[in-house]
Amino acid sequence: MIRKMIGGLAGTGASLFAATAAFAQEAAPAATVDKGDTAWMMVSTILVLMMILPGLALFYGGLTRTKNMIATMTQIGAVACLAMLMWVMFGYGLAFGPEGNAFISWGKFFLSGVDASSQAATFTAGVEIPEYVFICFQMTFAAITVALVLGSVVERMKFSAIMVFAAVWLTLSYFPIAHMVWAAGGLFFDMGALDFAGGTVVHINAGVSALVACLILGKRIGFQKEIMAPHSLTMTSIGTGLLWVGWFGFNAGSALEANGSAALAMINTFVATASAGLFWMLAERASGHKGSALGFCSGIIAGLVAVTPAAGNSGPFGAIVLGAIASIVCFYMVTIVKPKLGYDDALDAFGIHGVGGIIGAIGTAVVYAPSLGGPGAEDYEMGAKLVVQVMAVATTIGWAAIATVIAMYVAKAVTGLRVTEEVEREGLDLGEHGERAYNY
Amino acid sequence: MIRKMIGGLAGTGASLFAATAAFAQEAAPAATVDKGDTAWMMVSTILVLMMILPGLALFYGGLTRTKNMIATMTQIGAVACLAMLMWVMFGYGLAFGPEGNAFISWGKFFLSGVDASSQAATFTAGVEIPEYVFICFQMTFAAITVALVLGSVVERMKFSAIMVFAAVWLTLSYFPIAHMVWAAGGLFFDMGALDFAGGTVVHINAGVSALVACLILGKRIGFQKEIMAPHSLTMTSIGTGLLWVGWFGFNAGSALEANGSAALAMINTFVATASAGLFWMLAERASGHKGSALGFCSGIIAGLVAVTPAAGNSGPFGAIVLGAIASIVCFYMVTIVKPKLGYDDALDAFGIHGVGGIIGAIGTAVVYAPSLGGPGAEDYEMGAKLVVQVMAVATTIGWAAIATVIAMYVAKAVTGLRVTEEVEREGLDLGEHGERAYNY
Amino acid sequence: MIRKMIGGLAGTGASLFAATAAFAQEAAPAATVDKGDTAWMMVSTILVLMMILPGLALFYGGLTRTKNMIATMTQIGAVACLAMLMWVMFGYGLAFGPEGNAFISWGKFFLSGVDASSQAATFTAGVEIPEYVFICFQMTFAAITVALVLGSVVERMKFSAIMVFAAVWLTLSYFPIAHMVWAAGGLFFDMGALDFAGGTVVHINAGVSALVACLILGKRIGFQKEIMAPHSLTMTSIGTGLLWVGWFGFNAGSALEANGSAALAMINTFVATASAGLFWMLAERASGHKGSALGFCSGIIAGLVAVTPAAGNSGPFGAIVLGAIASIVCFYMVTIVKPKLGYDDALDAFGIHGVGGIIGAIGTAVVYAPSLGGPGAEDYEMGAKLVVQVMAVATTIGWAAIATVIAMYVAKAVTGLRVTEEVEREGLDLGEHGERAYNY
Amino acid sequence: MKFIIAIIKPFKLDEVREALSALGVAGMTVSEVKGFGRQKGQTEIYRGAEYSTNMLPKVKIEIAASDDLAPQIVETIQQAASTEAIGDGKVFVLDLASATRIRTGETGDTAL
Amino acid sequence: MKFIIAIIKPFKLDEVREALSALGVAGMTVSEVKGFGRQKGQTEIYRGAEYSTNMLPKVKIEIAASDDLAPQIVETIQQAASTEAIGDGKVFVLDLASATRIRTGETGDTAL
Amino acid sequence: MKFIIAIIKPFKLDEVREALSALGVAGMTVSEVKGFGRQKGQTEIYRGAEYSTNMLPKVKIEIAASDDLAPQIVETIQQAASTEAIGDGKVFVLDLASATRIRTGETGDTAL
Ligand SMILES: Nc1ncnc2c1ncn2[C@@H]1O[C@H](COP(=O)(O)OP(=O)(O)O)[C@@H](O)[C@H]1O
Ligand SMILES: Nc1ncnc2c1ncn2[C@@H]1O[C@H](COP(=O)(O)OP(=O)(O)O)[C@@H](O)[C@H]1O
Ligand SMILES: Nc1ncnc2c1ncn2[C@@H]1O[C@H](COP(=O)(O)OP(=O)(O)O)[C@@H](O)[C@H]1O
Repeated sequence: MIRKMIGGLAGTGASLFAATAAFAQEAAPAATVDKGDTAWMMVSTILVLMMILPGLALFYGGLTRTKNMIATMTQIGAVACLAMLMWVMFGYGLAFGPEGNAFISWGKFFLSGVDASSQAATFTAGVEIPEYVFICFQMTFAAITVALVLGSVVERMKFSAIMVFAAVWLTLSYFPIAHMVWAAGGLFFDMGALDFAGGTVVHINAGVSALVACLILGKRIGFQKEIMAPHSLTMTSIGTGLLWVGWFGFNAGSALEANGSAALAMINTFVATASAGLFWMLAERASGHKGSALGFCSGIIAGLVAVTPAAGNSGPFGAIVLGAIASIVCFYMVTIVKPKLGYDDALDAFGIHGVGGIIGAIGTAVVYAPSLGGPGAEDYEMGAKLVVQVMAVATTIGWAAIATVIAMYVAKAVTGLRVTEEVEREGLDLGEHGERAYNY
Repeated sequence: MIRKMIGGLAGTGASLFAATAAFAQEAAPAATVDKGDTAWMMVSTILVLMMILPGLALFYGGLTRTKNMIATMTQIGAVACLAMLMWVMFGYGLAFGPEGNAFISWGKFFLSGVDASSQAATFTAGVEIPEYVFICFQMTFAAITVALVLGSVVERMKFSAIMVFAAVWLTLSYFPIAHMVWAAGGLFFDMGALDFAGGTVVHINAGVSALVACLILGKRIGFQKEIMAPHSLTMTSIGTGLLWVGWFGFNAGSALEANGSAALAMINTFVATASAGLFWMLAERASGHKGSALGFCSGIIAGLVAVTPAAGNSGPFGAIVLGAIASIVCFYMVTIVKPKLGYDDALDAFGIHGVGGIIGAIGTAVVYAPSLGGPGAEDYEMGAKLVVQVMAVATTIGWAAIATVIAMYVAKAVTGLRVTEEVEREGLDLGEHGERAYNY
Repeated sequence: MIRKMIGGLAGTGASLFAATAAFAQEAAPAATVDKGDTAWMMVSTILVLMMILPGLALFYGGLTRTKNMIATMTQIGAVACLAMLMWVMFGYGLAFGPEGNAFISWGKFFLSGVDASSQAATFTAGVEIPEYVFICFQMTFAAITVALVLGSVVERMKFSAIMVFAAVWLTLSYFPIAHMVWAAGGLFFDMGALDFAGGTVVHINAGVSALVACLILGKRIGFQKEIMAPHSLTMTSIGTGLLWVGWFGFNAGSALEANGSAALAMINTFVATASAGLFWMLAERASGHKGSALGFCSGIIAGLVAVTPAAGNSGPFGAIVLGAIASIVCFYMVTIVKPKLGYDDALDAFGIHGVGGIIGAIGTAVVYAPSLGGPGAEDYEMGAKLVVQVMAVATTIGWAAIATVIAMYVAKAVTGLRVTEEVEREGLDLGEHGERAYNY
Repeated sequence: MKFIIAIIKPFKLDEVREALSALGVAGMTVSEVKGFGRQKGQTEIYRGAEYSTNMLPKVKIEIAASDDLAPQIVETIQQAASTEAIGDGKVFVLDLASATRIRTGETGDTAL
Repeated sequence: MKFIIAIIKPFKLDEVREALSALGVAGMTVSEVKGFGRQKGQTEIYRGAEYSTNMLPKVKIEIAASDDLAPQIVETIQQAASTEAIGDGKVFVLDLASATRIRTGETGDTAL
Repeated sequence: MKFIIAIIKPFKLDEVREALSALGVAGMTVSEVKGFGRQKGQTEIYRGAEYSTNMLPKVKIEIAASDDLAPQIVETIQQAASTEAIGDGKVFVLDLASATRIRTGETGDTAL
């Protein structure tokens, strides 16, 4: 059995538990693995995979035009695969390696020293899970995050450019930020930032990167002129359902145990989402339109994003309010602000993941308060925590933006970045992959 | 740790265990939570969500015409969200609150007093699960039940009317019947009615309500004149598969533990369903037609419905026979009786959930017999149990019918109930939501 | 509690553990059931069902032409149902019965003597799971294997012929081979063949049978003349995602416990697959074409097939290499060799499951070596194991081929095997089931 | 012979077909089209992107008919397809130079 | 010039195209249509609701051709598309007043 | 009256419609078609099966117009739809014998 000092020490979740966990790590002589935890964490890992394929692939794919459907799905699948391979080669080492500083770690490259009997700590003293499970669980987070970024650049970016971008971006943005948030010794972790399941590292990171990437890439031909209606809201709806289902692996899995904390994350992931789904439709009605199916789906995602950092850090009614607020703000962002600013974040990766993530991260400091039904201690100081949260958010935004600029320009240098006008018109399915999504 | 006297005392399942559970509740000083149970119940809860979104949304949506696809999916999603919010506000209290009588309970409104360390009893003395998990599991049952009702009223009922109907119906029909069936002290629970996973409260309740609702609402324009073929049996088939997969959460999850009783429910949910799927196709052949894909899917659902009350209350071969009978009866009901009666239960919510549920509830008293391989005790008296089952069924039918009448007329008063003829012709997707499901 | 001597003694997986398990079986007086294991195995079982419906149904269905979509999906569903019923009647007895020889077992027909309290052994001494769970888990393997075979014969074989074929084939091919591989006392099991999750019994068996079946059945009208492009790569992609997700039940579930061995199988099932998905696209590029979406999906499946026998028998980097090799070989087989040979394996059941399965089975003997990061013991002799693996593969090929010939000719005698030319042209959806998959 | 092209509202197809049947018109060819005209379409909105096309789903019917029958066909369609609301569509008549039945090679009126 | 409209069985499209190619016809426009005629369609049943339309999938080919070539085109189509079974379809010929190639603005026979 | 049939590249539809609107053409009927011609299509490959059809997606516009307006319509389409690349399409003009507005029964130019 291999014990690790940094990586795996504390996996994911509310860092307030960290001190306890760290303490236990040294004191407890015989950490045990509960098969119930192992079962739950394997399930959670699988659920996050289902979020990517087919979940996100359908959610995003349905929103594109027919001619780009299969290209979008394949981009998502391929960057996820790339992330998995990079993760076991060096990503895990950079994020959760045994040696390191506030920004990055190292060691355990190519999973050296890890085998089927290795264990990783949880937040409870003396409770561990198989390290391979921890590695897999975290691997799926890397995979979905890079896939989320693609939401802003679909329908015009070369497949090869996407692969190069993904490789650079994971290395410069995801692995370090994951280290900062989740590894003991990481910058945000040591600041005590609250991020139960990855609001910062997944959603703000992906959302901001998506915004920067689409600004560099430029708009789609015909943007705001031609009709670019979603080719299949049916697919988007299926994707929405699967994302919600899978998100329980994301959020409740981030407890790392099958316990009351996971149960709290679960109930919040239900009610915040339900609230957000309905509130987006209400916001549509309030602004004089019909409540729409895509609005419902968008609200669901906004709620899931917002509740991610708060999942185990809020009471159910705090989560309901948080979901509602995130939904309404994202609605205005996506339907009113974006068209005015005129950037082409094709599938609103920034508008929902970026904006929803920021609201969630900051809102978590609020709903954490015991006076609002949150699980914070009696002496919880909201003001101080708000400052910490804002600092973590701001750092993430800056870091992600810079990393994205580098990754996009590397991709441009290597591949040329954008498909030709002809391919863009004809669709990436035919032009980049030589196929049609549908041959009815 | 909070102990509850009624709600959560006994969650779901074969009420014969109730006496034991109740006894244990008082005696056992230190109830423990097994992480294996917690993991299993979290998975089961997630599976029931997957039944709704995307499962039922696809099953129902595929059966509608193209122009109503996304409206149908959104109706299902939105009432499910509404049910979740109502559940944590007062539904849980009305069904499983600490105080109450045979028809309803109260207390624990807004989940007061529940936190991450609260526990809920199972059927085994001294074994508990986190109460949040129990709340979530039961929450998904409320959500799917109200969504099932919509099967009869799609393609013509206003979205706003559906939301009003759902709110009233959940309050008047679902919460009380859930209390009667599953809470210790509830009417059917105390009668000793057998209902492992909700044949009465979910399927009979939803099916009968669907029938009453569509009678009040009236037929679709062009019913039995125009072609109303399912727009995508592909979607219906996907939905069927996901419903079957998710139903294991429903049925095996109703054991509340990861134990032999869950395993029994699992094997029955496999074989009854397999039998029912094939027997519907055989019934089609026997009546001179081709065995059809929709027939296969319909049989699968009929089998799942029928085995719901019997899941842990039957041996596998009893379940196979029960599935076959339910399938054949539903086949005749849907293809021969319904067209003659001429009511427009658009997606056969009554024909399959209502009829299949009644057969399942009554049949459970038969297959429970040890002489037929069921888990009943040696001295099991089938006749007496049959009377109990019939009484529970009859009461549910009456209660649901009355609640539905009230809910539909409230919805009519508030919203007008039906879309205009123009919207109905053009489709609810455009008319109610301003979208098209497909823009190929 | 019922203890069994052969069936259930050792369920699935690396037979090297067998000695230990067998020993423990006799010595251990009080085998216990861990609820974490039970939860995990129930989840795994459900995941394998999801692989079939909707997973495989979509993967295969999307590859067919529109006019055969729903027929393909229904064929898969119906043979799976048939397999489930046959399994509980006599399949389990033939494969895991209490009495038997190297080729077949008997006893426990109609699950006699099994009830909710029966237990089945795992690979760890003193650790058991509910026997119903073991029965269900194995049942899903039988169901998916027969469904896989259909990949070569779709679009032209009668529904009735498929049902007859399935019944005979399961009896003659699947049940005996499952016994040989997985039951203590089975031929391959006693040879010490490595097959963690069914590379031989599932993939080689299905793939070879598919090849033989399509040779007997003949080509589709218009094969290599008319356009037979997949009607919906979207559906195929969804199916691919669900197959990957479900495959964790298949592979990690085959550990029979929620332990480190399952965790190893899990990480391998991630990385081998990711590698294979990308390497297929690279192989396409290397041969002068665009990397395609269908190529990506095909690579995913090839990787999953190849890693099946190796899942718990390899280190992650051995798995990555194995996935890459399988992907490249299957690519050449499917795109270059097959068109030359000119047989009509419509959906490449042989090209991917057969070929990938053989590479996986033989490759497992290589990656098992501790020098390559595998879990083999220090004194592992690769040469000897290679001989064993080749023998197991060769026997499976021969056995499956003969069984398929018999099953196809029985089906021909009873039903006539092929649909009329007219039905084939018009599509099996209309001709065999009287429906259209899509009525847009 | 005449070649008649009618653009109608989709839900009127069945009524038109029945009326034509009654007239003895056995064959016709139908396709789905989009129509632009005076009738305005629904506005669709997807996340703030508003599309208010007046491209509306219509059905096109093509009928080859003998010179005698053509006027009655036009009239029948006009009556059966009318809802007296905007967007009901048009009937166009072109001269048809020849018609051949593929199965038999027959030409002229008997080919219809 | 002539404007030829042929309605054929979908699976005959490739054969017809090849035959026309051999004749030197380079361009044509194809669409999916539904045909009503003597040929009867399959009955579909969905949960007891029986639909026996005789609306059958057909393919429509449109070809603008010079007056010289038109008769040969009609004959070629008629032969290539025939299965001698009911429902093989029709070939209609209309007079074409003018043709313009969009790319170049050429008109008349050279535009085809 | 004339019956104008134009085959154009799909992404040109909006431009053509706007140009025709400016000309005062209020109504038209549009359908999706596949075109064969000189323009070559993309090659598709599915697991080694290569399909290189030159069947390309096009849009067909049908407009009934008065004799006066017809020439201008043809010219406008030709200009708006041109990309000067192969595959831009064609405009065909046929004589239209009669036109009827279903809603009102009006015929002739006023029906358009
Ligand atoms: N000039 C035209 N040429 C071809 N089709 C036309 C023309 N004008 C109208 N149409 C078709 O007729 C349909 C109905 O026309 P519209 O102007 O909306 O109403 P109405 O027929 O009642 O005057 C249109 O949607 C279009 O398909
Ligand atoms: N009068 C007509 N006008 C236009 N299309 C027709 C007409 N009659 C038949 N068709 C088309 O030709 C197809 C074949 O006609 P049908 O009567 O079934 O067989 P056949 O051509 O062998 O006589 C029909 O499906 C329809 O599309
Ligand atoms: N003789 C024809 N009859 C009908 N349609 C034609 C004919 N020739 C071409 N077309 C249509 O015009 C489109 C463009 O023709 P093509 O030869 O590719 O290019 P271009 O119009 O630039 O010469 C074709 O795809 C087809 O739809």
